[in-house]
Amino acid sequence: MDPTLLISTILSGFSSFTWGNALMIVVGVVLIGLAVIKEYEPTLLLPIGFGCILANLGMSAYQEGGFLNVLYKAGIETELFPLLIFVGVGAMIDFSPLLAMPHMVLLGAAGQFGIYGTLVLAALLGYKLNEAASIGVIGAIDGPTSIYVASKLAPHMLGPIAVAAYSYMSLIPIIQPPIMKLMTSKKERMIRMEYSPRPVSKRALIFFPIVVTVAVSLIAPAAAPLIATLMLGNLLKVCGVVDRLSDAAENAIINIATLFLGLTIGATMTADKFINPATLGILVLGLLAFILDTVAGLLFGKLMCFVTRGKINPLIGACGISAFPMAGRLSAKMAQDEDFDNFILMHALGSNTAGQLGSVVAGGLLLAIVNGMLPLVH
Amino acid sequence: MDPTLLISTILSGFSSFTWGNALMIVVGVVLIGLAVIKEYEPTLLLPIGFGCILANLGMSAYQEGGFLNVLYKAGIETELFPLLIFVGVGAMIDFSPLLAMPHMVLLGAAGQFGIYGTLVLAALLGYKLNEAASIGVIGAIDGPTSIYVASKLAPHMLGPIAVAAYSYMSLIPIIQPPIMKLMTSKKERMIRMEYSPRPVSKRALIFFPIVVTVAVSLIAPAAAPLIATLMLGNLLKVCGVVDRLSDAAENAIINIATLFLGLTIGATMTADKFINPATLGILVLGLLAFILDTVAGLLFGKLMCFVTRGKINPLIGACGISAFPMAGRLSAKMAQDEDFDNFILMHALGSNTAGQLGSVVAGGLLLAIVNGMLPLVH
Amino acid sequence: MDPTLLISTILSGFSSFTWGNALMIVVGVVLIGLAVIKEYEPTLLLPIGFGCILANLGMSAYQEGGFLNVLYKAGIETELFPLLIFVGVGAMIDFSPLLAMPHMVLLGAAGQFGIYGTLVLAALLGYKLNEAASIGVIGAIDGPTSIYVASKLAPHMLGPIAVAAYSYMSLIPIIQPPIMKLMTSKKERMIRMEYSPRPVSKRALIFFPIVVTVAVSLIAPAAAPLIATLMLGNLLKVCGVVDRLSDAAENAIINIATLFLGLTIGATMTADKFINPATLGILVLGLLAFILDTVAGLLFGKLMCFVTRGKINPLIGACGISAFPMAGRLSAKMAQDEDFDNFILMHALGSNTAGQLGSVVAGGLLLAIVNGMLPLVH
Amino acid sequence: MSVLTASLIITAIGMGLVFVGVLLLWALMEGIVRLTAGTDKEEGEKEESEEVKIPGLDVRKQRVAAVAVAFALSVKQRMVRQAEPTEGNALSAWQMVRYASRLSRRASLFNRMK
Amino acid sequence: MSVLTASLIITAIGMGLVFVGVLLLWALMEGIVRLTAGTDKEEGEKEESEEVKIPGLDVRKQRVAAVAVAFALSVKQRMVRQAEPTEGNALSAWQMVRYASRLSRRASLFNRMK
Amino acid sequence: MSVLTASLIITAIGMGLVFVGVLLLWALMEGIVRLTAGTDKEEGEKEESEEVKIPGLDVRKQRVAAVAVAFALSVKQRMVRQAEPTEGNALSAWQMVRYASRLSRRASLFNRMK
Ligand code: NA
Ligand code: NA
Ligand code: NA
Repeated sequence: MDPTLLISTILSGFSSFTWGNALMIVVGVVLIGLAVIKEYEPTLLLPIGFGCILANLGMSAYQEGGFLNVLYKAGIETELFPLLIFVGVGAMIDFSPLLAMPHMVLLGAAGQFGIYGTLVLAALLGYKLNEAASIGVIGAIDGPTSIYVASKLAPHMLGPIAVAAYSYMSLIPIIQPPIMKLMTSKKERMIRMEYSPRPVSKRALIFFPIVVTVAVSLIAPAAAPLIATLMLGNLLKVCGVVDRLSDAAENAIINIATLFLGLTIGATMTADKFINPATLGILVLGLLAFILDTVAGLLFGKLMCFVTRGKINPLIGACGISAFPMAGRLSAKMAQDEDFDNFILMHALGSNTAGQLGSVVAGGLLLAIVNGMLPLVH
Repeated sequence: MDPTLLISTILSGFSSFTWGNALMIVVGVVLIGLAVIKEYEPTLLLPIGFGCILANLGMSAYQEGGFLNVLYKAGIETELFPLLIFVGVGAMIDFSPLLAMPHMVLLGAAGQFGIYGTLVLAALLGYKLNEAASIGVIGAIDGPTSIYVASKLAPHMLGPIAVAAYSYMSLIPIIQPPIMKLMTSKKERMIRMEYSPRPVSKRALIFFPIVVTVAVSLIAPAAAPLIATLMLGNLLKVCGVVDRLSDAAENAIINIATLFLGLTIGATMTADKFINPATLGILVLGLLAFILDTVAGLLFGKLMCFVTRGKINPLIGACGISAFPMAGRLSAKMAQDEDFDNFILMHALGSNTAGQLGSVVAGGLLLAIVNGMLPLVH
Repeated sequence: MDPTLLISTILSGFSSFTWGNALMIVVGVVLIGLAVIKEYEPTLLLPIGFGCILANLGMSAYQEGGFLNVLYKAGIETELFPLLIFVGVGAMIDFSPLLAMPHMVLLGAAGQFGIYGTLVLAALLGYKLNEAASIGVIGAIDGPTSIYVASKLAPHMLGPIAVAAYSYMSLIPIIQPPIMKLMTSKKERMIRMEYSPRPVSKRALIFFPIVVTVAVSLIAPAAAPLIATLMLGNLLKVCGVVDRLSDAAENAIINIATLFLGLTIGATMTADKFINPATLGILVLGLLAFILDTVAGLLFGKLMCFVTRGKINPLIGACGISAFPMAGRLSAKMAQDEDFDNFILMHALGSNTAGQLGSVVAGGLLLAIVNGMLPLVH
Repeated sequence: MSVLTASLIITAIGMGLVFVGVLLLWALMEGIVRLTAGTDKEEGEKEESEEVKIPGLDVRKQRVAAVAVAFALSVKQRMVRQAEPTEGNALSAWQMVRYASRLSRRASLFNRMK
Repeated sequence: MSVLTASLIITAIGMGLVFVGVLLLWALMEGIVRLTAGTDKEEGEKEESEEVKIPGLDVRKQRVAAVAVAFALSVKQRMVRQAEPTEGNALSAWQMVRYASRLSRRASLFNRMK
Repeated sequence: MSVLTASLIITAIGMGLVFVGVLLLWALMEGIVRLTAGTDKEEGEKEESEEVKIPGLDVRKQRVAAVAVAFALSVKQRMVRQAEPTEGNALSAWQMVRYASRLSRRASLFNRMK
């Protein structure tokens, strides 16, 4: 009998544990702390934090045969988890403000500039094209879109990208206001917008998800699964005849998918993959992406204000970035802070849902164009 | 750099789009319309319709690696989805009327003639044996049974078969009444049936699903998974000690399985598989299967009326076809239309649950016999 | 045409049916009877019983391509089902009594002696080491732990081990009291315990699952997935910010996993695997494991009583075996039977949750040490 | 053998076996119901014993009161049910069935009382 | 081609196509809303006919009564909603949106009445 | 090595390590509870400040009123709980535990008040 072997088997937990693992466990605890104390997107940051801890205790998503590896293969490699989350999100989004004011959809395009701006910055810093694009897609400011695109282009970066996407998304009330104040005058922020929407029939609400699915799938086929699942959830909700299914989408499906997505994304954050300069770059560039989105959105808002001779409050440009519904609520609040009777929430939500659509379209186009360019880059 | 390649990558959504795809998208929209406006089995026809649209936008169930392909392999190739639906259906069926009047079970045999009659018709029209049998099983008038059998015998026909099964099932209130009026006299329809059932103990309700599972698995082993899951759901419900499990069966499990089954079945309906004469044949023959079922059921009802010297209302023969509980309710309504005080609902439901059992038995036997005959047919 | 072949195909259900199958169906009916009439752990014994019936009607977990084989591969081979059950169990356990009286945790170690004692007994009876260890783990008196360890060491014994674990667990109110009365004096059972717990802050309740996960994963890495999922569930509950996720854990996830786990475990109980002397040995040794656990727990309770000069009621030693919360409730009841005003429930629950932790630790250590020893045994 | 011949043979064997199977089910159901008949009696007796618990009222009046209470409860129950959200025709069909099954149980109670 | 050149080309094409896509969505939305305009009319008429059903009260009083009832119901509803467990900021954000959407529908009703 | 020898070695190592593990858990729990002690204080103070908000009543009467309200609420809650469907012994065991845990929290409140 060889007692050394036996002892080493028993103590394998300690022998494979590194300082890097300990550091990552601290990172996991910090993420859980942000979720619990600050309530920053807790439904995602808490499972990500816990998954990060597990990844550094021998239960990573890459450990063949481990339960988190099973979940990773079942839901991340197949892309099912982000898509199932989108089914639930679709069932919770109300597109009627956007349908009532369709011109708002333009704001959803401007707010995607951060994706491309960050791509260029990342290229300047020397990242490879697939990596630079994956970092850029943090600028979609939409968890499932970021995860979907990154898992296709640079799966080894999934962890930090998801952490950046969800952390900054919950930091929007801290990131955006200074930029808003800097870029708009008090007079601009006080612009009131009349809200006399066209009536939107139930039939329009039902046609909308079908038409959008067809149109976006043709323009940006790489975004097709994302838009299809988002619109499926919306159709289940607005049609009003399949309450059982929309209930399943809004509850069992999205809750289970969110828990498993968070855990498995967290479980990719092993010390050897996470602790390196690239991660720091991702976190810094991700923040820049958010800022560029906001700046571009506000500039476009100011343009629309100029074109309409002051009928558009530029603040609603800042919520064309998606991050539904936090961004919309924030823009409305900023306007109300200047003038308590200025109620622009409906316009902000129109712009915000436009941003949600724009993010998916921009993410899908990015994926397609990068895939088309990759063979040409040396 | 080759800009042509890049452009073709970006425009791939348009370049692969055909007139056939456009036509199938219209078909999908029509199915959604039937679900939303007419409320024809919306929980299935709406996901089928949406899946059909996706299939023709590059997201078919056959596209290797696509999310609907993942779901297809997970739930249709393994047959899990129809079986999980049956667990939920079993938890919703009440077999006590049938147990109180066991002779009703005979009506559940006659109402399966449509399966075999349609098989012969399809053979006459030149379909192969496996295809003819898959078309015939539309006559089971039971979604999961049809999908289970067809996915084993002729998976390329799953789409039109599922569409036929669920569409005609929701058209029962339109298909059956003219046949009923044509084949029965007013006097027959006015026959009243005494309802003085034997008391059925709780213990009998608990033994029933177990005994049926054993018996049917021995007689028709090919139907075993179908009957086993149906009876499992029923046992969870009637035993009264596992409310958590019967609740899961009736809600989370059946809702999620229904949504995914509908989507993936719809996602098999690509233009190249659906637009051909065979599909038209399936739709016409499926309707004939429903009519043959009804005719055979009514004839058997008349026979029972004759044998019992007028104590059986022949109308209850028409609901031996399964399609629980619509068919049972319709027969009762037809009787009440002639005489408002004629309440035959309990007998109709007994016959109807018998039809549910008979459909599974007949479907399983068909599968077994066809598999035994296939090597003998040239 | 060869009619013999056709007939044999059709009658295949009967031709492959053996007396052994018939006997196993009776076993399945008995298990369902225990679940329904005696309410012995019905949520598990009822699906196990039904799965056992199906296994002997051609639908075993080993039949390649069958639906129970699909579920077996998806949830037992990957260990997902027991782990998902633990996520739900964790969300239902309250560790605050244990945190208020941390010394109670010692009782959770003593109550694991049955695991190792039974291992020795099984070795004496000639079982192989992996089999003996799998039988021993019945002494963990914790379904998921037993199934997790047995599925890694001796998957062919899963059926009888799960049946023993869950049956005896529900028989605790019958197995333990005689041993308690035999081993303790009336005076000992009447010992009152002061309950003046330290206040436990919400922050402590949140740190607890994280710290335990890290510590146990390092000491007993083989138990890491079990403790991680148990603690994940607990964290979801106590953190208070992810009600959606803890609701999913406590309901949809645990209910579905329990139903599927029971069915598939039952579906391993085919006649050829179950009807043999080894099964009888498992059932007898499993009972011994329960008795040894209780005896060791009580002896340790008496030791603590002696050391603290009569301040500890030895009865709470008997609930250090896990089987949360039945064992804790039973100990409290035994004390109250002697003296109606003796309320030791809080201490009993502290000891009981300690037993839950101890079981997982002991199970994981057993797995690791046996894996380390297997190459050395001839 | 041609497909048509095969299909005719399948029809003959298939419909034959369906009837055989269904007859077997009939026999089994008869067996189950007869072997378990009366097993619910104890509960029935308990219910009856509950019926005579209210003191100071003769049995007839109590029965009347019981019927009144039952009626009130059923009306209340129906109102609650009607307030539930219905999901198209599908659900209302299932409701019909549940209602019918309740009727059925009531009917078998009356039969036992006779 | 260098990564930087590629990224600049991607930015040009990408932002261009995003705007093209968004303009297309605008056109489609205009189309959908215009083509389906007025399809909810029948329901609106039904609601109005319900309004005048109570006999023995002139229309103005009825409208007042209707507003009062609606107000009472809305207060009740809000109380029920407040009693629901809230899940951190996330849920309350969604609630805000639902509330806003209700406001929106009310607003479009007023527009139609004008 | 024979299976029996191996099993005896495993028992010795296993039980030893179980006790080591459990002692470690004890130490960790002590650490957690001590390091976080008092972190809930602010909430406790808030509760107390709420206690004295009702104007025009001396503190003792208010405490009596508070106890009365708490008692009424607890009775009501218990009635609601009893009306819930129970799932065999299993659920009632869990209910017992939850009830006990509520007791425990109340007890620790009393301790703090002392
Ligand atoms: Na965006
Ligand atoms: Na049928
Ligand atoms: Na134990």
